[in-house]
Amino acid sequence: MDTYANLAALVLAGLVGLAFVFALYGAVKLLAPSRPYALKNATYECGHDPLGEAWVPYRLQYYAFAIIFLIFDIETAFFYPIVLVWRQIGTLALVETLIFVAVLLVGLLYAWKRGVLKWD
Amino acid sequence: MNARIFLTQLLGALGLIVILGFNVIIMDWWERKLVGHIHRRPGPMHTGWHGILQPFADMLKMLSKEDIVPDRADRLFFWLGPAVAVVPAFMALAVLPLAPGFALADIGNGLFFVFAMQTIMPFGYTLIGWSGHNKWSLVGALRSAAQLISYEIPMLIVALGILLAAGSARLTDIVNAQSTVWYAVKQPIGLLIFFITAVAEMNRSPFDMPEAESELVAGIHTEYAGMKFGLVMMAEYTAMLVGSWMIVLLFLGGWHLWPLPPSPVWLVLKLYLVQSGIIWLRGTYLRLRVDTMMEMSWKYLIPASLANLMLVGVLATTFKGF
Amino acid sequence: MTVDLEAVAAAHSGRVDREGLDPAIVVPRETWRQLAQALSEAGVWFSDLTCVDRGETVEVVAQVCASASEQITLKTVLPNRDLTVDSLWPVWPGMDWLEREAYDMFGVSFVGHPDLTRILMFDGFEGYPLRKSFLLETEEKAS
Amino acid sequence: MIEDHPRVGRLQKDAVTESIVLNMGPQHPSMHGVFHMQLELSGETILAARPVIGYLHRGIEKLAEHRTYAQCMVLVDRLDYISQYCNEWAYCRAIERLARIEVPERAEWLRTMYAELVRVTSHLMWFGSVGLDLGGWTPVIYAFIPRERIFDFFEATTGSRLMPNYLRFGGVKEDVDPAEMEALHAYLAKDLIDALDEFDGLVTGNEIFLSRQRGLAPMTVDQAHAWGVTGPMLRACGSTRDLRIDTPYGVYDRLDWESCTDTRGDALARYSVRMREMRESAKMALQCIERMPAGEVRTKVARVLRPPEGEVYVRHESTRGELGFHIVSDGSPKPYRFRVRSPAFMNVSSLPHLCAGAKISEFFAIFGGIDNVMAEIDR
Amino acid sequence: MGLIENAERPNFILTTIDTLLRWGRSHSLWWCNAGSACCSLEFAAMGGARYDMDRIGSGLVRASPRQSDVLLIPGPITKKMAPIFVRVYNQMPDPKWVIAMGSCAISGGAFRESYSMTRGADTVLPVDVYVPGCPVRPEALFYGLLKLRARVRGTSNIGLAHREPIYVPPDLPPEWEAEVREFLGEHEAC
Repeated sequence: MDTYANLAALVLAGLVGLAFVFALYGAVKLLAPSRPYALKNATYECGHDPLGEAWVPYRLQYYAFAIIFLIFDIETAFFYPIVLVWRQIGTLALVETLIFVAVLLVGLLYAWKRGVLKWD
Repeated sequence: MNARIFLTQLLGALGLIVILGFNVIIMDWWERKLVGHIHRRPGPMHTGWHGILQPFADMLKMLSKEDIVPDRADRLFFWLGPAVAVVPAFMALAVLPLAPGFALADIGNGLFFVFAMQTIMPFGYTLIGWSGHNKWSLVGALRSAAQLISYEIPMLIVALGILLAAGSARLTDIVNAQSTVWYAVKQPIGLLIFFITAVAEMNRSPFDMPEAESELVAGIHTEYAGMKFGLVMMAEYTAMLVGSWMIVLLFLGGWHLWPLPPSPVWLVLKLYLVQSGIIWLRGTYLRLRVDTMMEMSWKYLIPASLANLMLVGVLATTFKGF
Repeated sequence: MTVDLEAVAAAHSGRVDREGLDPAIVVPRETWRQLAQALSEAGVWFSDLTCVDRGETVEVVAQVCASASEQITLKTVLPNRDLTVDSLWPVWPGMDWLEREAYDMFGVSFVGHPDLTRILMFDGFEGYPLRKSFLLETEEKAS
Repeated sequence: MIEDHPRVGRLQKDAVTESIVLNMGPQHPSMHGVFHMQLELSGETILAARPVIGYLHRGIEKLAEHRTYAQCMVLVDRLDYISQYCNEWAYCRAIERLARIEVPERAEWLRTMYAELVRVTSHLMWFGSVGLDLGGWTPVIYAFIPRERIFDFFEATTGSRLMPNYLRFGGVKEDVDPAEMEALHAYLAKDLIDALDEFDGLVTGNEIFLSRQRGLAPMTVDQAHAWGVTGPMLRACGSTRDLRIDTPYGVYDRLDWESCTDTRGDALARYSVRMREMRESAKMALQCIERMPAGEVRTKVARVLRPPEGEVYVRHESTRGELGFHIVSDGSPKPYRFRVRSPAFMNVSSLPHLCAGAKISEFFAIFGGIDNVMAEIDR
Repeated sequence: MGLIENAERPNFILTTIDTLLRWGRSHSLWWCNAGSACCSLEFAAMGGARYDMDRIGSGLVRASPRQSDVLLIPGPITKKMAPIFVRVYNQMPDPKWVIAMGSCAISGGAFRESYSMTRGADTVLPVDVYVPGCPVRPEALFYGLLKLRARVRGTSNIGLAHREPIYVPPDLPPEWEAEVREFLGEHEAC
């Protein structure tokens, strides 16, 4: 139902955006002075030598957040069909979504009780 | 025939860049003036009439600033980071209509395309924060990733409520469905949740965790100098434009102002009213603590948005007007 | 809750020095921590600790408060060649930074202190600035 | 936590997540001055904290031994550069007690008034930095408006906004111009109270602020005594120690005011104690202006003061706590030993205990509550 | 490398671009605040409602040196703080300036003969504007900023790379010579 021209326009917008960004980089290459030396390129740590590495396996617990996000993102994906035909089905749609949401809220409550949702 | 379509679309895309640049310039000036007046001080006054040329001065300075790439940084992602933050926000602009049907690509499910682009932005912010090999920006990157993904879900669920009421995901249909009564009137809870999550998606004031000046020095872009920092600011202003444009389209009835004839002027007016409100938030509120911010989304906003969806469903089936 | 100075001083083989503006208990170096321990059990809390360089001896002076209004000074005299004294950190944890500053400025080393390092000067600095023997640049040029 | 789940727990033990050591160094937006803190973080929780000070150590105590007593007044101003009149007054009291100098009645009233006015400006500066630490840009700018007005009064009467050098042994430099006093009286009575109410509305009533401050880093009275903490932080834990009441000096016993205390001992208590103290100090300054007797403001003192040989330790209630001057004199016009007991030095030494286990954003709420001045800590 | 800095002879296009860039730079000088002592209060007062440095476009105090143009030294530089100032100055991107604020930063001020003080900021960093005063009044700092703006706008950058004077501090204190020497070392080649 959407002509390919419309979809192609999106890709074109992306490419134009990327071109705009790299055009800016080129302008900076032309206009800005550049005099790199070791002390200038050192990582900034409030005026000190950085202690240790920054890319360490930082906090495993944040990985749990990503998983829960995936679950709920896919949940919203499943809502699309119900929402479109909600008016025709009427109260049956409400019962279905209530069951669907109840199952998912159990998952959320479980995560809440296990303390996964605490960001520390 | 394809060549002509291609040329018109190319022109449209360049027009989008003009819109983006125009918005960055207006917002950069307007934010410093409005926050200044909130602080009872005049704000930029001496660069052009009332500081109107201030954004150009900032842009020129950033263009002519040296571009530092730290030696321990990951060079590819260091260059790519700002691009991955700006381009999705810019592509989302392609779908947003200024007038009925007047958008670069008014596709069937415009609503979901905007949210798809909003899901890519956490990549951009995380790349920016992670690639600089700086402990401050690493903490900022993880915070921004967590914040953006957690506030994505309530936003989607509330948008489903609009989809349910309007019946189609094409943005022009959604706006035409609000020709007389806006959805802000029909779904006030939805508007409240959508506004909170939109402010969180833009990393604006009460939720500006990633760029928490007072805590993480300069947050995710601690290592970014000159134009790359300018690009991150541009990404922030574009995200703000997309966020407030969505609020206006979904809830405030786009170009409709009921007794008066519909015209894009109302849309732009509402757009800059919403953006001024967001700047006003920056003048008054302090920053949320990170864990209360995360809890707010998972424990309060998601259940509330699900309840809002149910409510809209029930109202849509019982009353005809909804 | 006034502290009977004479009794406390006598208990720790010290004496009460009254001719100054405020009464001061002067004890030998050995009973310095016991004196502080006794006063701390009597509910006295500390206010300050510092040193005064008297040429060949260094006085360690501690100001403590018996009550909100009553102020007592505790003193002990250390010979110049051997500046060590028991640390009061076990009695009052707040003494930690005060003793580090006394070490940094005077070179008095406190036995039993958890982390006796320089607190004010940078690490590569030699000498103890507040000693009378430490001359400023202007004095070195003059003398 | 998820770690102790049987299946996931095993995964957690194999994949060791390291903590990172972070330099919250001297050049940092919300380190008041040059304070350096080394934090060990796991996630955003602080496992261990080690403060490093000394970046502003100018050796004031050594320089004071090479200056006459009157010249030391310049150094005393630069100790705690936010509440200058408190430093000057404490130093004058120490020398006056050592050299047994009488202070006329009007000078005592003037000194009390200036000390309370500078307490208001110091707490305003603290209120601004609390807002800045918690992410709000507006409290700083709003707090500077009444502060500038009070600085105008300081400049008109004593000559300089920040470093007045106004007190002398035996009184003050010169009398105050009555017109300025009337203008300040009008300002303190109405506009300052409106400004303080506006700040309450902006920050104290702000739900985000309350959720960040409530129950943060609690401290009990005997912990405070063990760490040597004094001043508003100590009074926030429930103690009633206030040197203006315990060892009355100036005219504090003749003014009707009450010392502000709180019992919770957490960051919110420290905040509310200081906010109330601002109102009390404004009230006291008003009474001083109204009831100040006439009379000369300075007694005759020798140009080069030679106090008798001896030692004195004077305790003074400065804005941050108990400011002590321990001066040893050997009869010469220069002090033999010039020791300053800095309240902020002891308050900051309690920081590692308070912020262990807190998060990064909580650390700044705690650090804002300690209200330290690096110049006084490092001397 | 910058088109302008490396040009041998100025021609019409370069001078117009250079003037435009200098106008932009002079109108948006962002601060990097190493906030040390009494003068930092007067700098904060200058950002407040009465003096408001934002009216000339330099209201943003960027915490990270990467995004700032002007390094403000509002107080004494002690020997413990000197290497940190050197490192922060070096980590700033290139068109950068330094304002030494207050007599402590200019010459050591009231604490000149102290054992832990350097005799002013120019023993450590190349200083562009000296603002005398103890403490410096906000108006004086504002005047210093205007002077810096005039200089930024006035000096032409064409061919700057060939003739930028290599800055050597007069008496290099021994403690952190390696760091400062490293800063100077790379410059010799350019």
